[in-house]
Amino acid sequence: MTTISTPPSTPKVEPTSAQLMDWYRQMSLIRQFEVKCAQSYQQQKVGGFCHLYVGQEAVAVGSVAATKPTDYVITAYRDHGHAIARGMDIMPLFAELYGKAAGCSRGKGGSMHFFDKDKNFFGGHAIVAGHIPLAVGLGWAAKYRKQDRVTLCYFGDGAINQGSFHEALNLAGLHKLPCIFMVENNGYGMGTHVHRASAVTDLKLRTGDAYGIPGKEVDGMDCIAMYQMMKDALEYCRNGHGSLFLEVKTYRYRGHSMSDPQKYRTKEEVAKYQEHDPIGRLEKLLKEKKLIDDAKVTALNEEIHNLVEKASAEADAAPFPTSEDIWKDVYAEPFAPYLKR
Amino acid sequence: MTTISTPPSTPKVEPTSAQLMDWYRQMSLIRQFEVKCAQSYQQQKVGGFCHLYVGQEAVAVGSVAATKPTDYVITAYRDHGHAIARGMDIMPLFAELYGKAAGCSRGKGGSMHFFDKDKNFFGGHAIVAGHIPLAVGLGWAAKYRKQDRVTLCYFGDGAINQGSFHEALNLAGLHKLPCIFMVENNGYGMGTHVHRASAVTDLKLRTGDAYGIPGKEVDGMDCIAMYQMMKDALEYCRNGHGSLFLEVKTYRYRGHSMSDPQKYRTKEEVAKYQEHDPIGRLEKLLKEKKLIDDAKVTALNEEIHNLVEKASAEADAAPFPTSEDIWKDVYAEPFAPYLKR
Amino acid sequence: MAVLQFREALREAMAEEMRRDPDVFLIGEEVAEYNGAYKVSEGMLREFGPMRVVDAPISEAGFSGLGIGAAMVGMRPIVEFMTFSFSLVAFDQVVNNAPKMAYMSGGQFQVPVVFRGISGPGQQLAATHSWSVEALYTHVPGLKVVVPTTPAEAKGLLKTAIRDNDPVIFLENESMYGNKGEVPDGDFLLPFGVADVKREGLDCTIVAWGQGCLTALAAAEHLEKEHGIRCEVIDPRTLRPLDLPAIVRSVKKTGYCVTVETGYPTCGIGAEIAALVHEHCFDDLDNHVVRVAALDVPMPYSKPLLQQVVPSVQRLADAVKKAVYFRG
Amino acid sequence: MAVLQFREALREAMAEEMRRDPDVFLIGEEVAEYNGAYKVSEGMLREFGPMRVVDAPISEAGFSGLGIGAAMVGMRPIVEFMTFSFSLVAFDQVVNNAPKMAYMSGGQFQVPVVFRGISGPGQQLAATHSWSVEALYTHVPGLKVVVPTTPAEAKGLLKTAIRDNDPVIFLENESMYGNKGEVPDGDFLLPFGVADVKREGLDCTIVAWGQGCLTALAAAEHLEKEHGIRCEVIDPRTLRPLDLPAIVRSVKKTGYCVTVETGYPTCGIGAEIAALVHEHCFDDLDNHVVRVAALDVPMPYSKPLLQQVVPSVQRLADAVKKAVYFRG
Ligand SMILES: Cc1ncc(C[n+]2csc(CCOP(=O)(O)OP(=O)(O)O)c2C)c(N)n1
Ligand SMILES: Cc1ncc(C[n+]2csc(CCOP(=O)(O)OP(=O)(O)O)c2C)c(N)n1
Ligand SMILES: [Mg+2]
Ligand SMILES: [Mg+2]
Repeated sequence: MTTISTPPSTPKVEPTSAQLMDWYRQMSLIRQFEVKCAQSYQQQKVGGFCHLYVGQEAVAVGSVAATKPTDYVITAYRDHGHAIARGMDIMPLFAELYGKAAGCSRGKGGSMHFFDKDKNFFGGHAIVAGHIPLAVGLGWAAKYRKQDRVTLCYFGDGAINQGSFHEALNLAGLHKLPCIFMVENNGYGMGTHVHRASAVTDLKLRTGDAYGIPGKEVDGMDCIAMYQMMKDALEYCRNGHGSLFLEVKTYRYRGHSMSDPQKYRTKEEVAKYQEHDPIGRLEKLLKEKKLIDDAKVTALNEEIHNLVEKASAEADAAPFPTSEDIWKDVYAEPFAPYLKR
Repeated sequence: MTTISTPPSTPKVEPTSAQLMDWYRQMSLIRQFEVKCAQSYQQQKVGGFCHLYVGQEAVAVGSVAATKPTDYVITAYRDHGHAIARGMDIMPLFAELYGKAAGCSRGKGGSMHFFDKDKNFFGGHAIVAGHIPLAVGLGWAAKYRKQDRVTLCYFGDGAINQGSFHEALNLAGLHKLPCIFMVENNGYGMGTHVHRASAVTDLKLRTGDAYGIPGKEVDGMDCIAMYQMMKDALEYCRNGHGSLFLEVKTYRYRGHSMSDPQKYRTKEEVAKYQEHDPIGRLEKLLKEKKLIDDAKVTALNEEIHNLVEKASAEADAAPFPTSEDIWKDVYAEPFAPYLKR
Repeated sequence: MAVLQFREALREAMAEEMRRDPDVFLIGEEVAEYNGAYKVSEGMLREFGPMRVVDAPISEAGFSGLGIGAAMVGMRPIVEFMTFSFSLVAFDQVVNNAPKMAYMSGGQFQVPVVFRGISGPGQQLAATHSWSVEALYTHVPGLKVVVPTTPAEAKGLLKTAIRDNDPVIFLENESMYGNKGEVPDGDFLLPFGVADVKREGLDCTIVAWGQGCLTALAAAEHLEKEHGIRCEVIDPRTLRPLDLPAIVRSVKKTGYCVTVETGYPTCGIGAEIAALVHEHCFDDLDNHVVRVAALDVPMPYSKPLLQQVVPSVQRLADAVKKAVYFRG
Repeated sequence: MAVLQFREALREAMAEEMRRDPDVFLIGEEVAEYNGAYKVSEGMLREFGPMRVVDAPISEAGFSGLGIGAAMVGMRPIVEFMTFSFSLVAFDQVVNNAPKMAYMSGGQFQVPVVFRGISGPGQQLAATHSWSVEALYTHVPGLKVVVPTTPAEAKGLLKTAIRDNDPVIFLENESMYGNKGEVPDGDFLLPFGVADVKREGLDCTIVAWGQGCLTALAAAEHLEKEHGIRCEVIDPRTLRPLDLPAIVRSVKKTGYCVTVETGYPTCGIGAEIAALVHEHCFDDLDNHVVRVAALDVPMPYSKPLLQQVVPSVQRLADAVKKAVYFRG
């Protein structure tokens, strides 16, 4: 079989204090963004399905931190955290959630469809695993054009059982494309535990013998571990070794979406994971390193709180798209004359 | 991960002389059937796509020989060999190829869609890998009804890269269904060698870590090896251990279909495999065992030749379906009154 | 006669059939332990156990095929799509293996499977999650397509679907799951291919089903009150087979016909009905058939946009007025 | 002007565009080393190499998605389906990811991909391999659907499709690959949304495209010779966008309209055109629009049955006669 050369175990890069502070800030921002999002959903300012990232912040923050702006990032519908980690402003995100013209997708996509071309953020996709073949296309384009770009594709543990995952990974393995496939294994696909959906629950094993794509496991509640693993992974891909599969062990604190009674798990289970809260863990480290103290934490959260409130208010006040916008962007010609009107 | 208990390596069952003679006869019948089929195709008595089984006879004969009549068998479009091995009369097969009402599918299916409910032969399916989920359904039904039935599902090496293969095997692994998934690895999917289609070419490895379904390899040019492997495999499934994946190394002598210039391989390559011809090998053994001699071989082939010619002629003389038959069996009510006519 | 929610009527139909016939089982995402994404199958796992109420991985092609295969040996699977938007990843199974097996096998293998779930735009789910799949599936010979409008129809038509020997596409609607109505107890079955006159009228025929039928009834009410236009609302209930005679009878009476659907306008059900009505009522029509459908765009997320894209009572009422007043 | 086979015209279009634009590449099953299952891409691997003429595994959803993803960053992939019957296992990619990306991203990401290959019943390929997919894809806003009839159109429309910034469904027909015709050299492009009057006539309009258009031309010939009925054959060439004005112009002239298609009759292109023509020519029509399509059954294998299921010159001619003579 195709022998698998795993990433070189180079001595781990140690993040700087500035990086750690930045990550702490980003994770806090994501969490507060999501809390506000939940509130706005209750107030029915947000429609459709809304999937929160609370608990998984370290995954997006730690992994995106290792990427270059020129790398490609694509994800599923639980996309708020990735968008923020990728550096998207939060006002357009709130505006999108509120269905406003100022939204990052002009109000056409909603929570599950955040896009930002300038940030090389390719969405936000709602059909489970349907975006994984797109990631292969992004990787293909980079290889074809001989560009130094790696494609980072996020999806959930439930997506692994879709046919498109299989076809995509075989293609990536066959052409040794510069793609990192990252499964955010938060234990559940909606209410179904991995054990009840996947014949093999040690997910990192599912791609090696099947596609010649090495699988690695990493602690998704630790943004430093995420960052270091990604550094190695990106190195591996940039050096033309092909694709990698990263199984990230993480957990979502909230329901699958806003409308989830969560009968499938106990409060105790949730509490157990919260003990390893990614923000709390980093906060502890930063305090040990004397980079922050309680006062600073309070101040920072205060500052973020204000940012979030301000952005949300701005978005709330922004105008909805007009009736004309209904007909816009169906085709490349902004207003296709031949649409049935 | 789910630990994989592989089939017990019980001492191999030795086939009786009667069995060996029977298999030799079956393989010869399949080959002559296919040769006649090719001839009729040239005479344009056969339409559509026509995929011959020449060279792979030992796979169907050896494997089906180990099954019970109550077991379920389902395959892809290269289905002539499996149908004959399953005991279907050849007249209705020729009739099907010629589009006659007496065909095993009443002339509605053609070469790629042989069916025989009484023989528990579930087709004959033309969409690559599209029938593999059906096999899971057959296995599900057997388990649900607590029946002692194993489902045997054949497909080609090219089918492995379809999403439905992946979804089906995960389901079978998850529910430990009594299914044997047999890939007839004849080296090519149409003109594409396995190396150019599959990221991992040692196919038997593709289901263990991925689906918890053990993979085994077997020589498909040796009907005895096929029979013995299947005996073990069926035992394994009947004992409720779940599904198995068998990679059968085989080779097709003819083109992919009747319209294949075969530029993708050399005459030498074909010749190399023909040295291990499954019929020739068994013939040699039978001669060593003094069960046959040249005279008997000639007589047997003569007899089969007459059978084939007679069946083909009968089918050729049989009537086509009538215009009314066009409207039959679209729905369960033989002639649905509400069809647009 | 009990008053039940639409979802309860569906559950009652499934439960009754499962008690009757051990070959009936339900499979789909979150149908068992989660009690159904929309609580349609609530409590069924408790009664029938995990072999008969089965949680599936997110593998629509896989478990649709599982249902079809099981149906080939006489089981009667009910395959739930969380929404029919997700049936599109299983499209080949639904439009090839299910409807063509009987034909391709010369009648040897029937496929008595029911595919059921939500169809139609929900609450701002955006473009990929808002499919109305009627047209896609009604296009295909070998399939039957059913769209209940009332809780009673939900029960009566689903029981018929489960006992039917052909593959049935059974379309429900999220916004209607909570609707209440009287539902006959016990063995209540409604035949396929028989339309229901949901409202009688002499001035204009409106052909509508499911969600669109509720819009039609509201519009008819408004039109009669405000404009004295008496609409006859015909609900085909099954789009394949289609009760064309009932539609033709009505149009011959009213001389006008308007169709309404939540799906895309091009090659939709409205197009088919319009073509048929013109074929059968050419000399009876005082105006061409008017089609009302979703606007010809992907479903937008933004609420004010979505509300304009999906046919509203107002838009339908205006269309009817335009249809009947067009001469002057 | 060279005389080329249909398949050669397609090849010329692809090769010219690939020479022009390095972002264009071809991917599909057997397109490279095998030179194409139907020899459309013969010799292209030699000229352009394995990165630009790419053999794909049997993973339609995978390589369709690959094409869409590559198109999101400005590449112009040509994705070949060996036949569009196999696009049904990639249906979600083709009807969701390709046509809705621009809309869902608020116009940030266009998807300039071309999906091309055979559509329509072949030589006795039976039910699953004989799809005419026009209706399925024309139904979906965001897609463009193109069906060339002549070798010149094959080249001119394919070049336009490759340069178009939207996803294009480009439908070819196996039985037409060998057809010969004059094809302009070099940069010859045909616009979308412009119908071609393939034959002029005063008595009856026939709307037909691709394989059906050849049937229509033969029927028109026969009808004029044998019955003096002068048919006008309108070939839309693109079904989305549709040149409705051209069709309306013709029907206003002839007063009669017949459509012909190889696909299923229910919710087909004929239904859409019939509905539109009635909407726009209600007072001009002397009879309802008549639809000719495949019979409402899965495609049978048996030749004599297949020949009756697919619209023949005779069946079309009879339909036209019935249409124009129906008053007496
Ligand atoms: C093809 C398809 N089937 C079903 C769904 C409905 N659905 C949305 S999210 C989800 C669970 C996915 O779980 P996972 O992949 O683990 O991601 P997570 O929600 O845990 O982030 C399901 C079943 C869908 N969107 N697409
Ligand atoms: C979904 C789908 N894609 C493509 C095809 C066309 N096709 C028919 S057979 C074949 C090759 C299959 O090869 P393999 O699975 O190895 O089986 P073999 O022909 O070698 O027996 C292809 C590409 C098809 N029938 N279905
Ligand atoms: Mg999950
Ligand atoms: Mg093969």
